This record gives sequence, C-alpha cells and structure tokens, in this order.
Amino acid sequence: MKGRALYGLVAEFLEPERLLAAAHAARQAGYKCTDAYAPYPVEGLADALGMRFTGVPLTTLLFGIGGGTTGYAMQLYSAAVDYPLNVGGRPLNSWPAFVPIIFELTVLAAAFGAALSMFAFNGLPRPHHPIFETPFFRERNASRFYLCIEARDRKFREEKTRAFLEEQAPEHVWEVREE
Amino acid sequence: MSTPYRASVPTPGASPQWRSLDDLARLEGGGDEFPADASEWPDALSRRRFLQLMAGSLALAGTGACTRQPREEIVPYVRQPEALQPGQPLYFATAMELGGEAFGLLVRSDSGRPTKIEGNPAHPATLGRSSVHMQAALLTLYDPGRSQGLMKSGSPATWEDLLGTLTEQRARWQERAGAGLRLLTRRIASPTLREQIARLLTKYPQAQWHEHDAAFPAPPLPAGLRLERAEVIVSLDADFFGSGALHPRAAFDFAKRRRADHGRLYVVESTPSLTGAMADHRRALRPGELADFARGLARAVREPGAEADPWIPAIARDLTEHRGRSLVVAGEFQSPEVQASARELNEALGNVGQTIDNLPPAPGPRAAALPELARAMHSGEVEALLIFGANPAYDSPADLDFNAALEKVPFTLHHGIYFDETAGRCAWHVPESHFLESWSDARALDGTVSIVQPLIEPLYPSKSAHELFAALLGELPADGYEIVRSAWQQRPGGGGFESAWRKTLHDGIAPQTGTVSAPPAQGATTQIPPTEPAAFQASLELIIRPDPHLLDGRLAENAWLQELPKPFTKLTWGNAAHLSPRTAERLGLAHGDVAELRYRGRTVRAPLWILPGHADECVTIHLGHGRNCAGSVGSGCGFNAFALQTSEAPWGGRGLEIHKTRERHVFATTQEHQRMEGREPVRVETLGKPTTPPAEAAPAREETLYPNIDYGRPSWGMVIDLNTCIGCSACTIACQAENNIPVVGREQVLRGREMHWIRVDAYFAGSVEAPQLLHQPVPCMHCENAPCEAVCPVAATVHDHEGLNVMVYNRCIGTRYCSNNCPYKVRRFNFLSYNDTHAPQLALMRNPEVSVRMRGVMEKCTYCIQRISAARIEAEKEARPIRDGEVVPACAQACPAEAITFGDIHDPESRVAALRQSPRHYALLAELNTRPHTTYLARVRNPNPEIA
Amino acid sequence: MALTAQRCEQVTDRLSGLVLREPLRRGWLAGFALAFALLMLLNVAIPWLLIRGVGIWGVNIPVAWGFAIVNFVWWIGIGHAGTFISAILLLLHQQWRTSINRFTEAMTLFAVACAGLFPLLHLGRPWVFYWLLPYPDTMALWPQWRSPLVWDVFAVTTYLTVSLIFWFIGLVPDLATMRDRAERPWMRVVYGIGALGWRNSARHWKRYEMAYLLLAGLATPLVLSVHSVVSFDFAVAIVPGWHSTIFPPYFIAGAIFSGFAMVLTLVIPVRAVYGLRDLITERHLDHAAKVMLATGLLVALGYASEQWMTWYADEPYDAFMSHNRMFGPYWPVWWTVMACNIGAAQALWWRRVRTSPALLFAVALLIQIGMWTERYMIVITSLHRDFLPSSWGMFHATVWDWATFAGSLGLFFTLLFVFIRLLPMIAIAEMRKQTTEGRE
Amino acid sequence: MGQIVCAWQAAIGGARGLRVNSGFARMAQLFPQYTNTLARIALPCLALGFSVVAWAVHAAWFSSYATEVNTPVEQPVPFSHQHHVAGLGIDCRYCHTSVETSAFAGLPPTETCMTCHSQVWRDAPILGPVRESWTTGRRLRWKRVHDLPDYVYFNHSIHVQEGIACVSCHGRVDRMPLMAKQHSLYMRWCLDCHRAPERHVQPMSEVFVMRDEPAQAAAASRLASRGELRGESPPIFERGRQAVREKAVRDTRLEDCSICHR
Repeated sequence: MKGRALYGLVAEFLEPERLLAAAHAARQAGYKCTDAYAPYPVEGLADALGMRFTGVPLTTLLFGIGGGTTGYAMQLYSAAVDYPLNVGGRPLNSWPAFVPIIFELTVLAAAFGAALSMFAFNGLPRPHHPIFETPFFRERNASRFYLCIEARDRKFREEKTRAFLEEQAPEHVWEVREE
Repeated sequence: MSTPYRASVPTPGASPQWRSLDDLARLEGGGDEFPADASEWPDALSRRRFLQLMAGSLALAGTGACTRQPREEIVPYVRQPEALQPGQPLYFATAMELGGEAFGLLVRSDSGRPTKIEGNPAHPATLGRSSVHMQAALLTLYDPGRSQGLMKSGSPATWEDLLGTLTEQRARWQERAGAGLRLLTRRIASPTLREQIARLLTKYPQAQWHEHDAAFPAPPLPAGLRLERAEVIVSLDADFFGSGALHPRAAFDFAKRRRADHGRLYVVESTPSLTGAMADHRRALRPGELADFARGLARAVREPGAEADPWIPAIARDLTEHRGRSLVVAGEFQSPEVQASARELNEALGNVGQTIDNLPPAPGPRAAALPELARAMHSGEVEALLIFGANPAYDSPADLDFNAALEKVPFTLHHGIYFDETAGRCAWHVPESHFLESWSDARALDGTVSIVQPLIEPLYPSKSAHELFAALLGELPADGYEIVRSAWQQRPGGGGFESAWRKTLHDGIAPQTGTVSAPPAQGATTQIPPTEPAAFQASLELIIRPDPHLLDGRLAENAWLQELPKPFTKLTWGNAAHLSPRTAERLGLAHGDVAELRYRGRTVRAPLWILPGHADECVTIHLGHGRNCAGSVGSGCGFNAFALQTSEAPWGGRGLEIHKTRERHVFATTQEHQRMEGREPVRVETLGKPTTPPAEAAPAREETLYPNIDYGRPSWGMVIDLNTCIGCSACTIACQAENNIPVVGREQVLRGREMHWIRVDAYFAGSVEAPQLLHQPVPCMHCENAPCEAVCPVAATVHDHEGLNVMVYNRCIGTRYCSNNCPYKVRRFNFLSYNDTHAPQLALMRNPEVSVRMRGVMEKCTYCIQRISAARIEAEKEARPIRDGEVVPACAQACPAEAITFGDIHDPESRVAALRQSPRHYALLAELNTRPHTTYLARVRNPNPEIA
Repeated sequence: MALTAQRCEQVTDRLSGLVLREPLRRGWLAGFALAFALLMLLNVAIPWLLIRGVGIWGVNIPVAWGFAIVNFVWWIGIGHAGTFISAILLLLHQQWRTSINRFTEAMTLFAVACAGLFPLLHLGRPWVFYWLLPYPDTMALWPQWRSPLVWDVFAVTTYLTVSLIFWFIGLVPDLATMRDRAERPWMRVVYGIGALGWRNSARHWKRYEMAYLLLAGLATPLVLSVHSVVSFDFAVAIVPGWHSTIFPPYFIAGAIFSGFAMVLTLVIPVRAVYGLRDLITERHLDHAAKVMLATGLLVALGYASEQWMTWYADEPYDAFMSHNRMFGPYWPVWWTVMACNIGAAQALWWRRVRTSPALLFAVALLIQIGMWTERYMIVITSLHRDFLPSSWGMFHATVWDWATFAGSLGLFFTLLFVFIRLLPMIAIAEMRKQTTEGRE
Repeated sequence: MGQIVCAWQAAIGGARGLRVNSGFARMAQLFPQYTNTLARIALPCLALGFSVVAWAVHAAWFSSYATEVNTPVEQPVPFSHQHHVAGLGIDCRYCHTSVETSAFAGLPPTETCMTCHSQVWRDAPILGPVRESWTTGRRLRWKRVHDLPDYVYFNHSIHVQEGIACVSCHGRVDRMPLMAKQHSLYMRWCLDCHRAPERHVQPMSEVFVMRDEPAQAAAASRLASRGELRGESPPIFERGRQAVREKAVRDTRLEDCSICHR
C-alpha cells in the first residue's frame, strides 16, 4: 500500500449520532474538504458538513419553464402559423386545447431537470472512487457510518487530523491512499 | 312475436312508434354479448392472404414510406384517336334493355373504359335519371364471374366447332321445316332481333318461339302512365316505382306532381312497397280482400251507394271529383279481374288518353309461353332448343319440371352472359356480350328506338344475340355492327342514311320514333279468376314476387345488388318470408325463426321476417335467391322461391302452411333498429296545416364559443326532399359506382361494416297495424362545426374553404375516433382490405378520379369532390364562377325523383339556397349545433278528410 | 455491536438476500411459465393483426372502439397505484409506503407499458403511428393538437418516462448495495453499472432526497393528469355517456381504486411466498384496503352523480343512454359493474375483511373485474346506441380480442416475475432508515 | 492495473459460474480509474448519437437518392429534350398536346415522332423502336420520370392556365439529354408554391419559354428556403402578384387538402 498518494483519513462509526457529532466537530475544527458516508440519509448530516444549497430545485424550475414554453410555442406555430387548417370551425389558436400538452411537457422537462441535475451536481456517474480503498468499506458501507477528511484540506496534517479523529471515538481510523 | 317489442326499451316521451326486432333476434341468435360465432379465425393461406401477409410484414418493418414504388410506365398510342384526349372523359349515348323495354343511357368512358352509367336526358324512359339496375349494369360488364368462353357439354370449344354443328342442324331443320325447333327468349326490346326471329320463323315455318321472363310477366307498368297529370291516384297493389325493375320515369313524373300541388295517392297492397311508402293513404289487404276492394271501388264509382268498407265511398268520391285527372292502376301481378276493374274505372272516369295511354305492341311475331314449351319437351316433340338469355333451369315454375324436360331434348344451346344453371344443362353454351360490348338496338315501350353502341371491345370471346342468330340462319353479315347497320338501312327513313345514323348514335334516340298512342284497347276480356279450391279457403295466402334488386335471379351475381339493402328490411345477401306481426303472433312465430313453407305439396325452408305494414294472413317471398350456380357471389345465399311457384298461379294464392323449425337465422341487415325513439329524424307534416315546430330548434348562429368562420362562395350544400324521395336506393349504387366503393360480403355486413357512403334509412311510424313507412337518404352532413374533425389526431379530416368536410385518406392512420364522434354515423372504415386489387377487370372499372382506399383508413361521402374539382378547374380556366347546377354529385344525378339538390348555399340565386328557405326545411339533429350543409325537406301527407 | 449498524446490517442482508441468495422456487417457475405462455399468445395475435388488419377484432360501425381501448384504460388505471403510493404518500409522510413502493412502482411501469401497446395496435395503419409526433416531415404537416388522442400520446409517454426516472433514482442506492454484496463478479459489474458509482456520500444523499422530493411533487399532478387526459378521450366527444364533465375525477378515483386492487392481488401472494409478513404487515393491507374503500366510494359517487345529472338535465339522449345501460341489450354489464365496484367494495368497511389476506384478495379480484367491465360499459354500451336509431348496432368480441387481452396480461406478469428475480422488491435504503429511525 | 485485468478475468470466470474467493470478491475498486471518464462522456455521447441518427434519417429522406432528383431515367429510346427543344426549338405543346386542356400533359403517339422521322434520321439505329412501333403498331413503353403518388390529383391544364411555367417544375428541360426530375415533388415542395403563388406565377407569354425561373421567383425560393418572408411580399413579387390578380387565383384555397387529394 506504500508509495501511493494519501487520499485522506476515514473514521468509522457504528451510530449516526456519533458521526453527526464528529462532523460538527470537524467543521468547528475548520476542516473544509470533508465528506461523510451513511447507509441512509441522516438528518442534518450534510449541513453539519457545511453544505449550503443543492442547486437541484433551481434547475428543475428552469427546465420546467423551458418545457412549458416550448410546448405552447410548438403548438401555436404548427397550428396557427405554419399550416393553419380549419378544424371543425375551431379557432386556430385553441389555447384551451393546448393546455394538456403544455402541462405534460412542463412535467417531463422538469423531471429530467431534477434527475439530471442531481446526478450532475453529485458528480455521478463515477464508478471509481478512492473511498472504496477504505478497508471493508464495501462490506460495511450499508451498515456503518464514515467521516472522511481529505488530504487536500488546507488544515490537513496527518498526525493532528488522525488525533482529531481519534477524539471522536470511532471504531477505526483508516488511512486511505489513492491508487 | 310481439313480446320482444313489449319487452323493449320504452323511451321517455316516445310517440306511438315501435321497432323492428332484428337486434333482439340477433341477441337471441348470438346469445350473450360475446358470441363465439363472431370469432375470426385464420383461413387457408390463399394468394390474397399471402399478399396481405407481405403487406403486413412490410408494415412490421415500418417501411410503409421507405419502400420505393416500382417505376411506372407511360404507354402512348401509336395513332391517337381524334376526339380522345388523355385524362379527359368522353360520353356516349347507348341503351340497355330490361323486361323488354329500352332504357336510354349516357355512359362515361375514361381512356376507353366505361366507368359510369347515367340516364340519357333525351330518352323517354329515363329522362336522364337512372335506377339501381342501370347503375349496377356496370359491374356486370367487369364481373370476373362472367362466362368467359364457349363450352360444349362442359368442356371448352371454339366458335368454328359451333358453326360446324349449326350447319348440320340447319340441314335437319330444313328438311323438317323446322318442326321440333324451339326458341326460348326473355322479353325482347331489339327490333333487329325481332326481325331476325321473324326471318327464322319464316325460314322454318314449323319452328316455335317462346318467351319467358319470370320478373316481367307484363311490360313494365309505368310506360303508359302519365303520373304527372294525375291528381288522384289509386294503386291496386301496383308498385309502379319498384315493380320488376325500378322505373325512373314513374318516379320522375310522380315527383313533378308532388312538387306542384302534391296530389293524393291511395295505395292498397299486401306487401309494403316503395309506392306504398309514398301513399297519403295506405291500406294493407291480403290479395283476396284486395280483389273485393277493387270490385267494390268499381261498383261505388258506377252507382254510389253504401259500402261495408268506409274507404271505398271516400276514394270513389275523390276519384269522381277528378274525372280525367285521376288514375287507377292495377299491379301486373294481380288477377285479370283486378286488372279489369282498374280498366273499367279508368274508362268510367275518362282517364284513358289523359292520364293513361294504351301503348302499341311491338311489331313482329308473337311468342308463346313457357308451359307449352315444357309440355312439348316432356312429350319429346322438341329436337332442338335454343335458349337466349333466359335461365329456365332455375327460374321456371316448379311444376313444369323443366330440368327433366331438358334431358329429353337432343340439341340444346344456351346463350347467356353467365354460365348458369341452364348453361350447365345445355349441350352448347355461348357467352353473351354485355350491352356495353356489342352493337344492337332497343325499343322503348312508347316506340322510341335507340341504337345500342359498344364502348369497349368484348373482354372475352363472347357473341351478341344478333351474331349468334346470323350464325343460326347462316346469314351474312355475321358481324354485330354490320347486322344492326344493315337492319337500319332497310328501315324507311327520310334523308341520307349516314347522317341519320350518326345523329341517332349521338343523340341516343332515333328521330320520329316514340309517343305513338294507340286506340283504346276495347272489350278487354274480363275472365273470371280461378276460384280457390275449398280446401285452401281457411289457409294462409302465399305471395310470390320478383326480388326488388335481383329480379328473378338474373342479377344474383351482381355483388352491388346483393349488398344493396332491400327496401324497409334493409336486408342484404339473402331473402326472407315476410309476414305481419299479428299473423306471426297468432302462429307463435318469431323474427328469425326458420320455418318450413308448405304450399300445394311443395316445401322450402325459409327464415321469417316480421314486417310491419304487411297484410295479415299472407306471406310474401321473393324470387331470385338460393341459386346454386351463380358463381362465388350469387350461389347459396337465400332460399329459392321458384320451388313454390306453379305455372297456373305463378304469383301465389291460398294453400300455404307454415311449420316452425328449431333452427334460427341471423339476417345480414344494415339497419337493426327502425323505431325513431321520439327523435324524429324524419319529419312528417300535413298538407295545409301549419308546420309543426321541431322538437329542439337549432341554436342561433351566434350561439357559439367559436369564431363564426365565414365561408366564401361557393359553399357547397345539399338539400334532400323527403317528400319526393321514394327510397329506391339508386343514389346508393350510383355513389358506389362513382366512388370506387367496395362490397364487403355477408359476413362483414353481419358485423356492421358495410361501406355505402349514402345509405337510405327506413323507419316505421304510427301504429303496428297501419304504420307509416318512411325513407331517409343519409350522406355525410358536411357539418361546419364538424365533431369528427376536432378529434382526429393527424388532421386527416378537416374543412376546406368551400365548406366541405374533406377526408384525406392518405393522411388517415385509422384511429376511428371521427366515426365515434359522428352523430350521423356516416363514416365508413376499411377494417380489412375490402378493395379487390387482384381482379384486373375490376381495376378497369374503377373511376380514375377517385382514390382506391387501402385497409385501415376511414372514408365517407365527399360530395363527389372529383366532380367539384373538375367544375372548378373549368370555371377558373374561363375565369368565371361555377354556375348553379354545374356540379352534380352522383347521387343527385341518379335520383329518379330529383329529390336531391346540390349547389352553393351562399349563392342567393341557387336552387339549394331557395330550398333552404322552405318552411319544410330542417337539419338532422340540429340541436347539436353541428351546422350541417346537408339538410332535409320534411315529408308531407295529404290525407282525405273522409278517411282517418 | 451497536444497535443501528446491526439493524442496518440485518435489513440489508435480508432484503438483498431475496435476490442474491434466493433459490429458484417452483412457485416462481410455474407462475413465470404461465405468464410466458400468455406472452407467446400475444406474439401470435400481434403479427396476425398487422397482417389482416383491425377487422380481426369485433369492432365495427357504430362501435368503432372495442377491447383495445377498454384494455388501454384499464391498464393505465392500474398503472396509477404505484406512483400514487410512492409520490403522494411520500408527500403525506405515510411511513408504511416504504414496504411496498418499490414493488408497486415496478407494477406501474409494466402496466403502463401494456397500456401503451393498445392505442398503437388499434390503429388502422399502425406502421404510420409516428405521424402522431411532431417532426419536420416531407408533407409539412403536424399533429392536430385539439385531439385528445395526441394528448394521450404525450400524457402516457410522459407518465412512463417520469415513472421510470422516479423508479430508477429510487433504485440507485440499492443497486450500489447489490453491487457491494453480490458474490459473482459479473453480477457486481452489472449492478455496478446501474449504481453509477453511488457511495452513500452524505452530500449525495442530500441532493438525492431533494430530487426525490421534487420528482414526487411533479409526479403527483402528473398522475392526476394522466387519467384526466385519458378520460378526455371520452369527455371531449359528443357521444351520450361520454360527454360528461365529471369524467376526470371519476376516472382518477377509478384508476387508484383498480390500481390498489392490483397491488393487493400481487402483494398478498408475494408476501406469503417470500415470507415478508413482518415487512408487509396486516397494517399495510389494512391501509391499502382503506384507500380502496375511499376511492371506491368516490367511484360510486361518480356513478350516482352521472345518474343525477342525467335526470336533472333531462337530456333525452343521455336519459335513453343510462336507461339503455341498465335495461338495454348490455344490461348484464351494468349490473356487474355495480355489483363489483359498489357492492364488493362495501365489504371493506369491516376490519376483519381488511386484515384477512384471503378475503381481501377475493375482494380485490372482484374489483378488478368490475373496473374492466366498467370500461367496457363506458366504451361499448355508449357507442352502440347513439343519436340516430338507424345506425344502432351491437359489438361482438372475437377470439382475437380475447387473445390480445390475455397476451397483455402475459406481458405484464412476465415482466413482474423477472423483476422479482433480479431487483430488490423492497427499497433497502429506505427500510434501513425506517428500521433505525422509525422506532424512535 | 494488473488487479483490474484479473478483475475482468474473474468476472468472465464468474460468468462461467466459478465461485471466486471472497477475499477477491471484496476487492476494493470494482471499476478502474478510466471508467470514470467513460461514464462521464457516456451520457453526452448518447445524446449526440441520437441527434446524429435523427439528422441522418432526415437528410436521407430529402437526399437525391430518395427523391431521385437529377438522376436520369433509362428510356427505350434515348430521347433528348436538349436536342429537340434547344436544338430544334420545338414548342412543348407540339408533343405534349393536352397540357393546356387536360390533367395529363400527354405523351406523343408514335405518329408524332414519325411526322419528322419518316423523313430525317430515317434509319438511325437508336430510332429502331420507334420505327418498329410504327410498323407493328405495338406501343412504345416510356418510363415515368415525374411520378406522383396515386392519391395526388395534379392537373396540368389549370397550372398552365394560371401561368405556372414549365420550368418551374420540370426545370431546364432544354438542357437535359435524358429527362431527369428537378424537384423532390414532395408535398412540402408543392406547398412552397401553393402558399405563395405570386413567386412563380407569370404572364402567359412566359409559360412555355425555356429560360431560368425569372429572377424574382428564384430569389424568392432562395429566401423561402431560408424560411424568411412568410406572408410579407417585397416589390420583386409585384409582377407575379399582378399576374395572380389577373388570373384570379383563389390563393386562400391553394392550401386546402381537397385541392390535390380526393
């Protein structure tokens, strides 16, 4: 395992509360490049890590608006401008009849917006990641809780950080190296 | 029988209207709503199936558009005929004969193919109108089932073989002066043919000519009638609209009178008929009672006195008040006694020469009847029998046992357009040329003569009657054209022959012929009718009539006529035994039961149709069905009524017994429900009375959320006058011919998939005992607020600027939503590939101006848009607006009563615009605010105050 | 070892085990074989349909829409339960949804897939279905936007897509778990590809929950819109019995009604076979049954108000239509609908019924039959007698109508059986959260 | 890296059903580094690929392969319009007699060919089929070049009457040794003119003249092809619009389905 760049130090916990506390502490201690791993979304964990906003809702909104407008534009152009046909004496711009498709396209686009932005901002898909180098991470990440302080953090000093983590009473503190 | 409609759904506020019961019959037949019999199993992989399979797999590949169509060819003439212009149709005058009468025609020819038949305006029998039979004659020409070659005892032979045999035969006839030589024909209208027959009879004095026409015992009725002059008409079972063949002239004249001052029509009949449906007073009487009625009427006119029947004095008074302007007509199927009463009445009322003409008989020899021939054949006197056109092996009375007699004749020859029952039993069969393929001439009953000129070379090695006769006589010329031409040259005619001949060909009628009125036939022998044997007194009466469409079966192979719904019953592909509800109830018979009809020792199995308005205690059956040698179309649908026909009483009589069987029959009918359910699709008003306000008036024009689109001019519309429409269905067939509408067959009709663009609905209003019979032709309404258009997902049906609801077949993907949303249900769908694209003959028949629809697309009435386009293009070339009456849809053109008017509804001068102002004018289902462009004029009754 | 980790481990191990360690059961095989046989039937029915044309079905004039549309509406209806459970109940913080949402979402997808099949098949010329989509063609033509059928195209595809996204996003963390727990490397690779490298990062979880919530918020109006649009196919038309403003709500209620019935018909056997009685408890069945009862009553209200409107409007065509439904030639249909959808549903008032799997199963089956028949009633008995008595007719279903219907059932169950074998049918991550936090 | 290789081997092995030791099964990285890049570009690639395919289909549809534009058609007799029209200056109507009166422009009967070729080129081998047809009376079978679908009802006479020049649709026939289509004849192409006839309509004197479409029409179609000037009408169309007025073309109807389809 030697000779490979250090990725960070990872503390392993059995209880979410511990992790949460540790995360807060890390933040207090001024660590920025941190991440936590939990088998399920733990209330307030991300905030504890200092995560402000996700960006997902805004994208969703924009996509939605975009979808809706294209929906109406498309129908108006094709039915009233490009090839105006007299359909059973109905007005060319029968906007009430256009509503369903406008709605559907709004929802469709918004849904894509939500999904895509979530993956994009999460940097997924990313099949390869150093955290998997953490011993037993694969066996345990579905049941245990991890706090990772990355080496690239300005305040990261291997001994001090390890000591800091040890204070959080983890099960283990692993040092994880890049491949 | 009446139980079903007792059990049927009572409608809120229903007027005393009731229903025919076929839908319940179906339910009983089909059991629950998922009957197994409706299932559709794959049949053997025929060639056609295979092609469909190919098409299907193409479809699977989704490459309907990707495949490039094979490169087409253009094949110009070597020498182009003058007058002919590629892409422009030509019209030729000719004539067809039916029942010994000529019907003048105007036939459209598209690049050498006759594609549409219309009446010839110059001809007295048609006046430019037409009938189902005239329209359907086109299909017969191209019918792939036609006899396509000369046959000797079942195996192909050549014309030369026949000529050889004939020379031998001639020698034999010569030495025996024609003894044992017999000739059998149908009624003949061709003077030239009569002359040829005359020559034959003079050449072989002992020879005999017999005439047998099962559909026309007498010449068609209307020829002598002047209906437009008659203010009061009494019909004693005289169906002058529909007897034998529908007669355009009768409807035309009658409609004229109706439009003028309506007049009054009394009809006394046993079976509901087209004429009966037009009556102001209709009375259903069994034939026996009918004779008494006629006798009573004659008596009442002679010396007015008390009558048991309240109708008689009333009608008598009405008649006597209209001396010389009235008319009494007896049906040609009625007993001589009834005929006599009618004649007596007309003479007494001084109608003869006024409203009825006695027509001169056609010149030439007289023919004997069939029974004599049969007797002679049985007794072995006949050595040679030459049958022209007739089909006695099928359509002769059962008691003659003609087939057995035919066995006894050594030399038999059959000349006919089909290889029918008789052809199969004759030594020789010569295919007959269709009248559109051959030269001939034809004489109308009033003496007008027309030349029958061909529009196309014979499709098969067939001969015309003239050519065959020439061969019989060993005469020259042998070619049809020469024969007819030389015959005409011999006739007296002023001026140069050539010019006269050309003029006759062009006009379709020979100058200075016709309208020769003969002196009144005096002392008509009133013979006493054969009194019924006592044994039969109590029993039911049988009424035998020709089928309204197939006649005596000669047209059974014509798919258009087979699928054309019959009047009132709307029955297709078969016939039934009709009887009145009350009689059925008395005998415990239900609609759709199959019963055994036993009549004077003979028996047939027939499905029962309970027909309101039918006289009690009698049963009507129609001839022309149940043929077993009528090709793939005509064979085996319906039952053969000739099995009950006897030569002494060919049109029925007493002595019928009905025995119910366990079997049930499902009728292929196009209209299952004939009660109006209080919705008044057909409005009836009484003459003089203020018009009854419609149930729901149409919303005012401004009552709409949509912009009121202002259609410019022209804005096409149609008005149908229900007061003159006789319900003959000529429009339906004309439309079918003009618009390449396919037939779908019995099984598909059973599924409710018929394709007719204009249908004729029939309703029964009023009491069960004496219902009023109503007709209503229903084409597409071309609604301005068309419900069909808004729901089409691909804009395959939209409005154009001329107010038409256009259907774009090539855009249609077949969701069928438009049909669901059409309140008039006038849209038709190609559920399977109905258009036979494999028979080359049918390809020739199609109208090149109308797309042939493929499987999976919707279609409907287009107002004959191809004709509109043609007119528009002509008008634009001349930079003028389209004239009123310049565009005539096929239905309007065919309609014998001119009940259909078409034109620009925004042109104040046009006839439609005028009709739309009529107080009788109304729109179907106006309350839906669909703003239809097809509208109706209400039916009017002119009742006699003394009756009812 | 501490409680949370232990619980998480148990849940994870057990649920992933359902896929990773589960032996091939005979019950599963039998069911799959049957479903697959039916699917093969569809495999015959569709080519024959394309070769011969829709004429092989019983459709005609006037009844131009038959089984195809009935099945379409029925399947779409069933497709509603899944999204309802996963989206609406999520917004309503109904914890109990967790046990069944994954399963019902899958059900939704398959049902909608089956539904989507029919409108295409019922076209007269299915090979030009793409004319329903807007694209620059050689004809310079566009779809006709006023037609509810075009709305259908958009509504159904949108619904399918969004449900798929929703379902997949829910799956991602579980796929990660499967990736990490699968024995066979190739399986781990396959699951790994699906997992997109999910690593349970807290920051990811945050965005994930946000997106999931937004999707739920979007799916909620969507699920309500889909059946409204489907109901427009009828409500927009002028046919008596179709042209009615109450259709949208009444269709949605019916959809959820039949959807939950399908959920129960599937869940009850599954929980028995896979021994999940402790995860999918009587409480779940009880809740589902209550939803069914509620929506059932809404449907009943729909029927009632339809009758009332007919009476109040005194519109002769509608009056005749409703009378014809009850006493006309198709009277058995109407009475079946009433018996199943109103009659049978009332049994759910009793807790006994709601909590006894057997009874509940029976009721659910009845309701599904009832809801299919209801669509039959709406489509066919309305069409067969409309305005002009002269054009009235009857509809007779053919063998091919039934074959196609059975075939679609085959497709549905085949997909479902495959799903049970390959993916965790209960959302693992959510169960982890619930088992640990749920108890507080 | 080596680890990865055996990961894949194992994967294949696993696929073969071998069970691999759990120590390996729990190997840290399942996917190598580069798969991140792969995964990142996968999605954009997918989107790109889809649009490329869509574009390709569309292009193919309008390509001359599909429309057969400018692909000369083999004929029984290699008749050269160039020679007869440009060279000899024969008027269109000499052969296409019914173009002014009928829907079908008309193809000359053999007779017409023989009016000259009984005198000139009497025994040119390429005219063999013509002479044969003349002597035997067997018709010549020409291959269709402008073949509209059967559900389209095009009428030559009205177009000529309204002042649509031959060149507008058939192109410079006088430069074609062998006849070839000049336009796709797609509905879209028809509509271009039906939506703005004034761009093509000309005075009668111009109709049968073989010269490039007048400047304004050419310019117009260029503009139109760029999707500009729908509705508005710069002065260059004045001539055309005047012709339209004279001819009283009801241009409101020219977009009706029923104008071409029945």
